[in-house]
Amino acid sequence: MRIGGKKPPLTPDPELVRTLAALLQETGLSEIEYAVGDCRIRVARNTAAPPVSAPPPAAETAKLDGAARPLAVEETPSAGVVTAPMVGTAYLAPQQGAPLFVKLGDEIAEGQVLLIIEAMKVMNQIRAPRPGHVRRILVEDGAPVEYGAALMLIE
Amino acid sequence: MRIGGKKPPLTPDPELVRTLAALLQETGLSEIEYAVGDCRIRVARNTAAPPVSAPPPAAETAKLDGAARPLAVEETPSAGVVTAPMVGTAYLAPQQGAPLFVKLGDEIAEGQVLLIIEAMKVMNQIRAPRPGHVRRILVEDGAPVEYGAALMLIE
Amino acid sequence: MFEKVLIANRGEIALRIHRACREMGIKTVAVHSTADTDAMNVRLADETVCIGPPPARDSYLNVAAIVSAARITGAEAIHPGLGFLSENADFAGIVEEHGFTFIGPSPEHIRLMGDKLSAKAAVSRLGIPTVPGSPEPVRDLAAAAVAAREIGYPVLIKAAGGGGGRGMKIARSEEELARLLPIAQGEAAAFFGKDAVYLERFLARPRHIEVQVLGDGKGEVVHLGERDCSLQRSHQKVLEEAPSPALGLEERQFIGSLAAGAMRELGYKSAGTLEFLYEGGQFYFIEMNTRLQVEHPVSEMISGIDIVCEQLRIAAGAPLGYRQSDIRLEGHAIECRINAENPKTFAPSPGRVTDYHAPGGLGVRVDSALYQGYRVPPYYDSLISKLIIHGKTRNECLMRVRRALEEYVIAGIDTTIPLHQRLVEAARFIDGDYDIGWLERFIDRPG
Amino acid sequence: MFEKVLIANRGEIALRIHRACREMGIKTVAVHSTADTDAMNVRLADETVCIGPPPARDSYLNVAAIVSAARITGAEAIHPGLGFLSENADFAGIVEEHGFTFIGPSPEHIRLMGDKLSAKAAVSRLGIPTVPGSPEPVRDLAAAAVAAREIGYPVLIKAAGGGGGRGMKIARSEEELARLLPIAQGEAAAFFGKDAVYLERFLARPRHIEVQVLGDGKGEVVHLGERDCSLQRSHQKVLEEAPSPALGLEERQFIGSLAAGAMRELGYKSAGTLEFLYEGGQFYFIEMNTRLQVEHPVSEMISGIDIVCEQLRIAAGAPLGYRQSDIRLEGHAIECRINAENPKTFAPSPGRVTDYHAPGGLGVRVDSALYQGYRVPPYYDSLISKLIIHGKTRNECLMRVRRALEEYVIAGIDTTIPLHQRLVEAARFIDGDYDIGWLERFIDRPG
Repeated sequence: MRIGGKKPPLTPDPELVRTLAALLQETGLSEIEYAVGDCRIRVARNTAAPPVSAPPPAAETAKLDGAARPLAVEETPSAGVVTAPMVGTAYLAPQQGAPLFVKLGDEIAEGQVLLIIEAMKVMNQIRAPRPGHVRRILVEDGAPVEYGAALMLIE
Repeated sequence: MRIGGKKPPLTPDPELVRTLAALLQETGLSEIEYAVGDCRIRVARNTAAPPVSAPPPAAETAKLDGAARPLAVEETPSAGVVTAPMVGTAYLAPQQGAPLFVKLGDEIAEGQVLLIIEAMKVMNQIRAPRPGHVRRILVEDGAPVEYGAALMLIE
Repeated sequence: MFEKVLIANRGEIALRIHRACREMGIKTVAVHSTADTDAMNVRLADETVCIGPPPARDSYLNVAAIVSAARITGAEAIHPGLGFLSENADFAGIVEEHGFTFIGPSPEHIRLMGDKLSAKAAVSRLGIPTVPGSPEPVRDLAAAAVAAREIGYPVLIKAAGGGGGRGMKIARSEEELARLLPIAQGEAAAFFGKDAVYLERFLARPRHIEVQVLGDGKGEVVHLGERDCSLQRSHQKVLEEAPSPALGLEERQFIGSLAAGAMRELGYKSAGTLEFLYEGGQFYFIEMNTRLQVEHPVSEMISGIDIVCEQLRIAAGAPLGYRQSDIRLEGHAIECRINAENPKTFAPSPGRVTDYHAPGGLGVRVDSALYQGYRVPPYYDSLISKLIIHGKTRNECLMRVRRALEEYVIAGIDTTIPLHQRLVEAARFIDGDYDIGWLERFIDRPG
Repeated sequence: MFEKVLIANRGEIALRIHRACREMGIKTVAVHSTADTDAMNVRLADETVCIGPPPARDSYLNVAAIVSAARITGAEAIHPGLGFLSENADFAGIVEEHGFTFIGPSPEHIRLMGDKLSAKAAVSRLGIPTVPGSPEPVRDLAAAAVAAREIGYPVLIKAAGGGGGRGMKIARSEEELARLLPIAQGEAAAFFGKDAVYLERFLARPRHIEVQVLGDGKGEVVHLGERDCSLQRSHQKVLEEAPSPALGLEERQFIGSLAAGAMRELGYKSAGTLEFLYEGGQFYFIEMNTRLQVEHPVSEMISGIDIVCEQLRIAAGAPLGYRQSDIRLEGHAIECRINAENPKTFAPSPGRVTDYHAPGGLGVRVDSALYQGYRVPPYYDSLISKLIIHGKTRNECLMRVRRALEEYVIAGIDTTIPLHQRLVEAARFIDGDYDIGWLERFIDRPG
């Protein structure tokens, strides 16, 4: 692994640009900005450019397999995204074979248990911060999660 | 003393710019911004100028006292500037107390001796590359000069 | 040997441990707070786990998160580094209870040395001198005089209630003692409600000298000589050197074997440091650090022994494999601690490193997690680099320190490099003639 | 000692010399071409003089410019570094004629060793073995057989006209000699017009082993052991190590004292290197370099002696001040030469270094003039960095080389770092089982 060792070239994939341009069209948005690690792309139509802070040199680090990545320190979890408040193993059901706490599309009440994160043999119940519907489940049953990992999307 | 101060010139790869410009055209976007590590490029049409990264700290090196600096490798001596073809000591007169070879304002002929540079006990006559007037004398009598040092301005 | 080790720390020391693991073919797991996602040790690690938000109590001091991270990554051992949980006996115990190896001493030894009083008692039992003092309060002059004679003048009269130098008096003779005792007792009563006072040997201008030991927990213990850490500012070490310019060969061997002998008796495991005050040819134990220390590299440079590698070997159950007689200390080493601080006001200076270039060449070692473009986060301590120089002689070492400081480029933030440049030009430092109070007096001087 | 030294070179070796001067309190003058105005050694020097345009013949080989630069800056001595004018006896002479000290051997010794034939003759007189061969052409089989018996089989039959391996034959016995001699003579006649052939001892798979010597010109000469430089590509050294994995203590002492003894007899001054081919337990002198060498750091790492500092001391007239018995070689050192070249095609890759981060930590030395934002000029050789690693054992050293290569970041240009990473994983290299032909065979293998 290298700091700044293996960078992608400073040329965005034209296909990516076309796709994003199409998305702008389709969604009627004026701007799309997208960043993965320290690679960032932003496309806009008829707008001015907000200043973008230069990210640090790239580096590729073998990440914990299967673990969702945490949100960067500055970012605020986008409304509705439930993130892991601790490191551990996520379970979507009370036990093996039992029905899941929640399924995609379920209407759920505030405080309802969404999943469990096991840390040091303690089962921590992760509850819904607000009522809504389960729009996405971002973690697999039994997968390790780190602090800040996105778990579910509730809208 | 600091090194590493000199940053690259802010001229991106022209090919890259052309590619992105073409993509703007093709996709009808007003702007594409792309960053990898701390390299960033942004192209736009009918929008504000892109942000510019801060200028680098200058490298400070104790230079040879009194010696005129050479022209950087890329620079071409501006027309009329006579530069030193060798390292040595410059003399503006044939010997101590004798009248100077040339004075400020003198009209001179091509090939006329302007000064002498002594290198390894050899007196090298520096001659006018062209006729004209002595507009500036950029070196003092007895001063050390390095290769490429500006000596006189002839116009 | 371990397959995979979790490094429960951050910054240059996490990188130091990562390097030792790499050189032993051990995979590394970096745990980090959300503020350290871009840290070099995180970038270089085989696996990484974010364990919490920036505040240390929620991340680097978060026992549950660290143990869970070890679990989900399948690490076999945890290296605590220094600071944070490194001297937390409970943490060491929990780590072992959960079936991981704690890379350090036994929880018992951490606990024993963690409390200053029990530590002092323990080492005196092992024959190590401590600052002499009256066991219980001295009620009257008669008792005080007896105690003082035993302790030896000058003596410090301290209020039992203690604190802030209040009620403290220095008596250089029995006459002074007779005059000052009642005054001290009076002040003690006034400030702390009870007039009980102790006597203790007064040390005017001691040096801070510490001995590095390595034990395998199987009865073998060696020392790697001493480090002189007398150059301090508000109790923070600024520059360390080994050997100490104040010690001769005999004193070195004396204190070294004394420390190693005591640790052998204790059956001490892993790396540890016994700290002493040194004045008038006498050593006085003050405390023991049962962990790796920031300044460990200077001992590595003169002994040729990789202390972190030894910690890993010992934790894996290997015997030391060498004796004191196998250890040869050669040349001289100096460590400059470079902090992200204003060199005059010492105000912290976090932020983005806009230019970075480390010095190189013969005898120059840099332990730092900085890189160009890195952002020094504001949440943690300000040590950003350790410049470690080795030379055949102290003078060669000093010349090399100057040369390396001159080459070192860290732009965009304030650093203490200018302080070190001033320091290496100071006559008293060049002469090796300094005590634990000298640096602060030097800094306050205009210059 | 000198007040001010002019460094008549560029790149990492100019920086290396600058560092040694700095550590001895000597002011430095950097001379440079217009292509090197931003070079690190130029930036760090006390004074700089531009001596000409990029082509070396007009700048770094420009004797008048360099001597004049010394004059106008008031330098007392000139260090030629390596390459360029470092082995030019006339330059050394001119420098001395103009009243400056040449930091190197006497012009006579440079001249003597500068010509391969006179060098071979000189060292054989001093008792150093060279590749045995027939003094004059062998006319017939009788003469050939006598010569061959003297030389020892296998023998190489070479056309006197020589060149390109044409007419070369290897005879492993007298029978083969009888069969091949006429053929070789025939080919010689055909290719070179005359059938005269020589015989020479044939070396199939020799190693390149060289001995570093230091002499004070006052009769004292020591050696710093050998370096194994067998890993070469088109006669360029790629990676060097010391000690050689092929030599035992006895062979080391044998060749070391042989070399040092010969140089003592010669009254040799400054640093020098005797290069040998080594096969079947025998050493055969090939040439001597009367200058500092690129790979000198590996000898510094195991001996603890700063070779450039010694060159400066000796040039200033100081005696060596130590004996062979004072020199202890410890541990193992490896130097990876990192070139600005494509690691597969070896096409030069000059240009801007967009990211630079050198490895640090214990046992890691980097000699490089690179920095982030530096432009590697296209005019000079492609060596941009030397990664020098020291370890207690060869294995520790290898593990550390791997670790350091993994940390090294040089972006924006191609470098040979990937080649070194491949090399340190190769079983034959790990076993130390290689000859001067091995690396090229290894590189050509797909992988």
